[in-house]
Amino acid sequence: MTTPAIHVQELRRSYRRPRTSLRQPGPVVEALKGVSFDVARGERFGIVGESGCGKSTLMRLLAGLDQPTSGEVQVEGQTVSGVAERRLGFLRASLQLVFQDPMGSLDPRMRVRDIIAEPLVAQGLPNRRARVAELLEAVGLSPAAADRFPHQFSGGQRQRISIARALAPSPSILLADEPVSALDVSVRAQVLNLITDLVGELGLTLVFVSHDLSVVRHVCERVAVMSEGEIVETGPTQQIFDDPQHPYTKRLLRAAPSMRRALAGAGTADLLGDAS
Amino acid sequence: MLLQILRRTAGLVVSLLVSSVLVFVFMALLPGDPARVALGVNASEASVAQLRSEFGLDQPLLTQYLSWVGGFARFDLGTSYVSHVAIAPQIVDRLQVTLWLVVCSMVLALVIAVPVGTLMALRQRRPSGFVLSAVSQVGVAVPAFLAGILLVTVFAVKLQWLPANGWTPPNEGPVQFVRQLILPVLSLGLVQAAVLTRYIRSAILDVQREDYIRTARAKGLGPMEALRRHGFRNAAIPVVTVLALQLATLLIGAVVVERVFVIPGLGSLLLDQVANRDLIFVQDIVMLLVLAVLLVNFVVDLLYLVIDPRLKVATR
Amino acid sequence: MSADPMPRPVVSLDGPTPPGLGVEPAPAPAGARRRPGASFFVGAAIVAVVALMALVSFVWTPHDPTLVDASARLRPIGDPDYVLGTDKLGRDVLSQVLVGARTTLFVGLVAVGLAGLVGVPLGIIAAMSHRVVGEPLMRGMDLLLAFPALLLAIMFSAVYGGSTLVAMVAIGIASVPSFVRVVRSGAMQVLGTEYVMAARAAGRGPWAIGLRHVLPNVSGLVIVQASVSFAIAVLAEAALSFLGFGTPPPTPSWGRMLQESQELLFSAPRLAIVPGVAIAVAVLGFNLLGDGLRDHYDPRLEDRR
Amino acid sequence: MSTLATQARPARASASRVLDVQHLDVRLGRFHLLHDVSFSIEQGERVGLIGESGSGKSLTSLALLGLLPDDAQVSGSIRLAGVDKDLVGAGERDLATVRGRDVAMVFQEPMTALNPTMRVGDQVAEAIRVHAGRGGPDRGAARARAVELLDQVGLPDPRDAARAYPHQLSGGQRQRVVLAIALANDPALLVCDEPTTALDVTVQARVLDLIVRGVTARDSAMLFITHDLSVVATVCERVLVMYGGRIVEAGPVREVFRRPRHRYTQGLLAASDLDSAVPGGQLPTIRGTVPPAGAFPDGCVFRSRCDHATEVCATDPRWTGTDPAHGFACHHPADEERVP
Amino acid sequence: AGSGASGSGGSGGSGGANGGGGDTSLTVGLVAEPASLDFTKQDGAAIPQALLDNVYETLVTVDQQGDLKPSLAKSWTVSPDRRTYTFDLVDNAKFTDGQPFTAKDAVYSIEQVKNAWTISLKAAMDVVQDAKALSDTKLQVTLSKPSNDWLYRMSTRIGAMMTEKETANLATKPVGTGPYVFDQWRRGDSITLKANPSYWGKKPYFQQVTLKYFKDPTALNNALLTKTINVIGTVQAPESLAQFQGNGAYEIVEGSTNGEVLLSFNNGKAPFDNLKVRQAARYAIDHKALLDTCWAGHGTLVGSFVPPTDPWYEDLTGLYPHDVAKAKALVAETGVGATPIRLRIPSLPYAVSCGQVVKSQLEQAGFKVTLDQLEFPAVWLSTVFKDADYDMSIIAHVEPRDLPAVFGNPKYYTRYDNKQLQADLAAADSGTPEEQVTLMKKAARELSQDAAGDVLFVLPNLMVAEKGITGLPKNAITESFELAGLARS
Ligand SMILES: Nc1ncnc2c1ncn2[C@@H]1O[C@H](COP(=O)(O)OP(=O)(O)OP(=O)(O)O)[C@@H](O)[C@H]1O
Ligand SMILES: Nc1ncnc2c1ncn2[C@@H]1O[C@H](COP(=O)(O)OP(=O)(O)OP(=O)(O)O)[C@@H](O)[C@H]1O
Ligand SMILES: [Mg+2]
Ligand SMILES: [Mg+2]
Repeated sequence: MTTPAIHVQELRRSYRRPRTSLRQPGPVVEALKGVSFDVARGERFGIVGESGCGKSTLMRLLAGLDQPTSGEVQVEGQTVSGVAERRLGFLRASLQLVFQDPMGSLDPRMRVRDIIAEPLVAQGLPNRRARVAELLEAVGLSPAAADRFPHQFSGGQRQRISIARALAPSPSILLADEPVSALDVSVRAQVLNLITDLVGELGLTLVFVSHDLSVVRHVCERVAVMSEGEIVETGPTQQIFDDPQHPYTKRLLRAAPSMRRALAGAGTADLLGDAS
Repeated sequence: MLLQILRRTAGLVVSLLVSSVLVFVFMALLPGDPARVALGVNASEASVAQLRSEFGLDQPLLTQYLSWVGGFARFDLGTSYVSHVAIAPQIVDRLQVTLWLVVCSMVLALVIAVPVGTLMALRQRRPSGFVLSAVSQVGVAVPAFLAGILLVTVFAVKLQWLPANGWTPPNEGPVQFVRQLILPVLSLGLVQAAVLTRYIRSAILDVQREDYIRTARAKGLGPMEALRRHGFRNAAIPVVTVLALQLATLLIGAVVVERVFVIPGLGSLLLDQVANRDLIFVQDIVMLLVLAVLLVNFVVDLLYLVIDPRLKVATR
Repeated sequence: MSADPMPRPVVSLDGPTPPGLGVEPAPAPAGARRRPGASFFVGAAIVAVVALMALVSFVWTPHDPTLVDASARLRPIGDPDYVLGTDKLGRDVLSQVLVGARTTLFVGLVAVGLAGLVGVPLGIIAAMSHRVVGEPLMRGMDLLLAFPALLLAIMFSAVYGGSTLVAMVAIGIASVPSFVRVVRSGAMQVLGTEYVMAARAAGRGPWAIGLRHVLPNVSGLVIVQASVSFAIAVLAEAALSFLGFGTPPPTPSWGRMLQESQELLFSAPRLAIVPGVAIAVAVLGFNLLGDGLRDHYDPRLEDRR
Repeated sequence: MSTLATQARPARASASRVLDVQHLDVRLGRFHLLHDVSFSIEQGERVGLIGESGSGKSLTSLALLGLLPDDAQVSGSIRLAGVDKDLVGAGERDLATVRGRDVAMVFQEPMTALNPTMRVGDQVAEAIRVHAGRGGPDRGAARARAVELLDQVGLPDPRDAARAYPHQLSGGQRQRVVLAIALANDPALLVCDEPTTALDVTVQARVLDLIVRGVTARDSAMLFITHDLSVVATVCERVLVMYGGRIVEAGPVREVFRRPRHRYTQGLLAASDLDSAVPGGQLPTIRGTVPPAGAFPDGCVFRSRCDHATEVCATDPRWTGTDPAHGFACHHPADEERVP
Repeated sequence: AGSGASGSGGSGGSGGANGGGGDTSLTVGLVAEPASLDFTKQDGAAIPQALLDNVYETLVTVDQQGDLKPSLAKSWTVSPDRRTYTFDLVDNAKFTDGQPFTAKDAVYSIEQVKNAWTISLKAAMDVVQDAKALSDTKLQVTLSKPSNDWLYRMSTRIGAMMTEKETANLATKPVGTGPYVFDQWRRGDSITLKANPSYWGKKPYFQQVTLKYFKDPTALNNALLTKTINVIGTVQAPESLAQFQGNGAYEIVEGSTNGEVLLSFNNGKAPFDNLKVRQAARYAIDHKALLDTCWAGHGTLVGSFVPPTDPWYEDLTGLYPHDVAKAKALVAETGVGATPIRLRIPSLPYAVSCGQVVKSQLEQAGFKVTLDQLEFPAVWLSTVFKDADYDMSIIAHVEPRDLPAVFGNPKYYTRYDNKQLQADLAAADSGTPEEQVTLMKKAARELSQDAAGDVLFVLPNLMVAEKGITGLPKNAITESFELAGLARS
């Protein structure tokens, strides 16, 4: 087997809250409590879990935007954790991010052209103009979009810009942190189609974070279920959905309302697990 | 909570020490030898030297600083270089005067600004709100001393309703005290009211946009009622800050109005002593003003702990 | 998230100063960018007029504003030679008002320029390195806030002699904390956004982020703060001139014209009214402009979809 | 209170009709935001209102509580059972007595819907006392009742919880407090505007369950706004589909979701149905995005995004169906047989 | 002799009968508040203005005509060598703490000036060789050389008679033999004096006099307009007199002072060490226009450094008439127009106002002038007065008979070193009174011709009072504001 695209070993990250009492130091929040997993090249890997379980923290560590308390992150065989940000050039070229908030992830004072070109500028890549035009076309935006500002676009279009920016340096890995959570269903479908298309065409490795099980199921081949800073269950998507092992996974699956079940007569009581 | 108080107290002490050094160093830079100014230009070197040693001006700066700070801590503010009398009672005297003026003006400002600011916010899109807003904008743009001059011209000189200026301590002539206080309090208070009105208006507008006001209205509270029960306390947080800061800075800021109305307040005292180059006196007044600002901020910080329960536990 | 839960006023107030607030939240149709409102246009117009007066005064004034002419003392408004009359030294009031606009702008530019040049970088640095540099810096700013502008101006004038520049440097220094606060909290917000995260992921270094992302995105706040501080500086100059610490003669200044007009308040009230109105209108203009810009830039009002 | 004496419902409406909205039109500034919205809700009925962002759902709910901005121009009629005045055009004082008593609301954002400086128990008690009038419970009794309500909405340790400030509670807990406030006076109608959008699925499940139980226990009617179709399917019996400030389709959930007739409903359902899509494959979409206010086309509002639009769509589509509660407005409705 | 603040108060002369009814308390509005009450250690004109002749008395005093007349000394004789003075003192004067005033107190007072005083004015006492009490009422003072000036100076603050017992309280509770007792000082506001019930001389009409201080001339005017005060002791804004003129409720007193407003030149260095430059400046100034614009036409044009109330006064305005052409020619000749002249003025109303006029007028004659306003007293005193770091300045010299002090001492800030003039002044001081007048006239003319400075004008004594206040002195030619003579009709 070749080196995995991403290798995560016993990753921990804790935050210290400010102290509230004279006697004790501030409480420590363990956002990640020893997470390990591998993502193979070309794999579409999903991470699901509820709010605050540490998904975004994990993403930041993968992207080298934060340092773990302990543990290791390797991307394409190279260590990312503990490396100073300015020495992460290799990572910037091979791994890019798409965020949740379609407005908040685009600098409102920059033109779309500059936004998309930013990774190119930062990494000193040539032919920016042509590349920007190429990317705009790839995400289904007109070339005229390059001269406009983010606020002149709808949520779905902004997410396309965000994706274009992520693809600019031709990365091999794409991290997507809840990329469709803020979108309407109709637009969500458009963006999901775009992501799956691009990932397929470019042969990208995709790490896709979401709290929405049905989305992960649609997009990913393999999925990790996170709860309170830990991965409680990992496996092929279909298997996890059809035959969840961990009680948390079961509860999560049951709690998600489903059109099919509802039309079959399920009510709110059926969403609740035995646990509650 | 206790931790918060302790932390802020420690902060206050450090700030005071640092500012005392700043004030001292700054004063040491003042040109014009205080002894020479006190003695007149033709004084002999000998008599200047004598006065310098009398006031310890020939000591090393560090010694001078320590003895000053030490004295300040015991509220022994020393003796004036110029008039040779104790400083503390004079400052207390002047401070009382300024406090009357400032506190009365702030009360007046509040009495005007709270209802008017609220009304402006509630009537934001109606003509009455627009008119009030315009009036307050103009009020903010008028320097307080100009307002004072206009008030004197109209109410004292032309109409002869009130004295143009002067100051009588309340215990020496309560009626005269009040009559003399009215115009200065008006000129300071009206301008402050204009300033405060705009803060209150915007604080109320901010609060009104909050979801919890909508929740309150959805409960069945009328707009005023919702504002009264849920808005004011939350709006109070930014307003109290401004109010406190204004109060503290007005101790010196009132000087222009003191000048117009010939009121022997703290600001005027400072100007006189700067002119006299009564170094130690100036130093004491400046330090006192700084102390006042820091103390007021300290109190406001504590007040926040009371107003805003979120701050009791420092979660963020 | 900002580590500064305490709401602090944006301006430090010395006596009568314009408010730092004045948000005019009009409902914005989501998606549509807000257009500046009436207060912006009125404010901008007033400021433009002041600027124009100052510019015109460089090339033309009806008379030499400092020329004393005993034969033309105390001419009334509407005099054929002197549109706004003359003062007790026989100087043309209109010319002085025109040149005074220069002083007013100078005053504001010095104070605001200084506060901005010092405050904006400090604010950004405080936000970007907020544990190491930021915290001590902000404590320092709190301390500076304890020295009211007027107090600083008096102390500075005593040390360095009373001049417009000295007074305005003092006012500028006193305004630094407000700039630092505003910029820092704005910068903290910007630094917490996903686009900064994206820029880091793209490989941008801290300098580029500070310059390309933080600075442009706090510029709105800075402009608002600047126009409010401008108004404060103009008022402060008037107050200082009244106290004798402001612009020294013979430089024409509205504050000093007002102060000089005092003794003639009864016989020639126009001499007080003209500069008084000029000051009030200019301050009003800057305040309105600030309010208008604030509406325009208020992040809460921007594009909520 | 005296102005709004309880009265027999108008004869035509069935005895159990709680809400009757007729030809509701809302304009704000130069935008015409709601067009001729008519619907009604019976006692004990749970009705869903769905549509994409910007289609006018929140405006409708705010209109029901008379909480539209001051400068909104509203026409049409909104009648509530037990209230003898039309809520459209009613004065602020009349509306205030209705709000919270006859119609209550649960808002989307539990983080901000509560006053941060007031204990949550007091906020619930306030909702009780506002409408209690003179003979109502005193402060203590109201507090006790508040604790009871907090217990009913499933807050653990309701007594302690009542003394907490909002920031000390989690998002789900806060939303339960909001629910307790809404249910405090047993309102005839509960309006929920995306009450669980900000919550996690497991928490959402519990809150949804509590809402449904709360309204069932009180036999209240409910208008439930969301853009999550499966939530509507789970919670509601009937659904209204809104687009461009109009109701484009209405009917029982099972019918509408199984056999959507309006092309918009059809597209929405298809796009959200990830379960039946091929994993990793293409999803059906609606092209384009919701236009901003004022930019909807005339005639059929959906025609700018509809694959079936023809020239005839430039004219207003007729409402097809027996009554406002059941039907659609589309020139080219989907085939009745198609089941998604 | 330091140059004091603008215009001093008036001095009460004789007269002012205790007549008429009405209130026996009076409030006088003044401008400069003293910084201390101790004029032995603190310079400044405000302290003697309040205390001299009211609380403290001197052996001799000066009348409205500028002549010496008896006070605590009933009479005096001068020895033929003009060095020994024998004073015959009044026998019924008492200090307000109850002790009688005797020749011993006079000796003590004179010796204190020589030994304990620190202000520069004490130098006038240096000439005293010896003072002794011949009896309780006989005082003999021997000078080291004859000096007309000494006796004159004995009418100023250095001649104030004090008692040894109260030396410690000079700053807080001055005690003298005068018609008034110091009552209280509300700092920043006012000083209150009460009539001395056991005064040896004629009892004053007003039982209580409050001296109220106003930094702002407009406030001072308003105070009179609203009856907060009864008298404006010094009008600081002559333009504002208009509002009192033609109003029956007020009376305006206009007289002279000995405050010469001097446009001083730094004679010690270029360019004003050049006579032609000085002359150019004098020709450039249009004194009439200047007086009209900056002091509303009130005041006297004199043309020399002698006020009209001095015995050796001569109108010398004709020496340098306003002549721009001549001025321009001189400017061109000397090339002084090439470099800017620093006109460094104190921040005092008359100086600020005149400074701008002077600047404008000089510039019309081809000078280049930069106007610096220096804070008064601190900065102006140290920069101009002490270090002579200036080219021109404007200040009112308000001390009486101060020509020798200002131009007789080359170290003085005018840096005027003229040996002939110095000799003349010395001779005048030691000569007979007649010789004194002749020699002083000569000196004044010489000074004016040499353009050692330009006296812009002599400050007027301007007072405004409620109708019915009598006894206000027309001229203010002493250091004091004498209150005893005031009454209400
Ligand atoms: N900078 C920080 N300081 C302190 N605590 C933090 C910080 N960042 C994250 N946390 C805490 O770490 C935990 C995990 O946070 P994270 O943002 O990774 O969650 P998440 O799964 O992405 O949640 P969400 O779905 O809400 O985005 C949370 O409890 C959070 O409060
Ligand atoms: N105060 C207002 N002034 C002008 N337009 C408004 C105002 N409030 C809402 N709108 C517009 O009305 C339309 C409907 O808004 P509404 O909030 O009802 O949508 P929604 O269906 O609730 O959407 P969401 O799912 O985002 O909550 C939108 O286009 C919005 O921009
Ligand atoms: Mg997250
Ligand atoms: Mg909505």
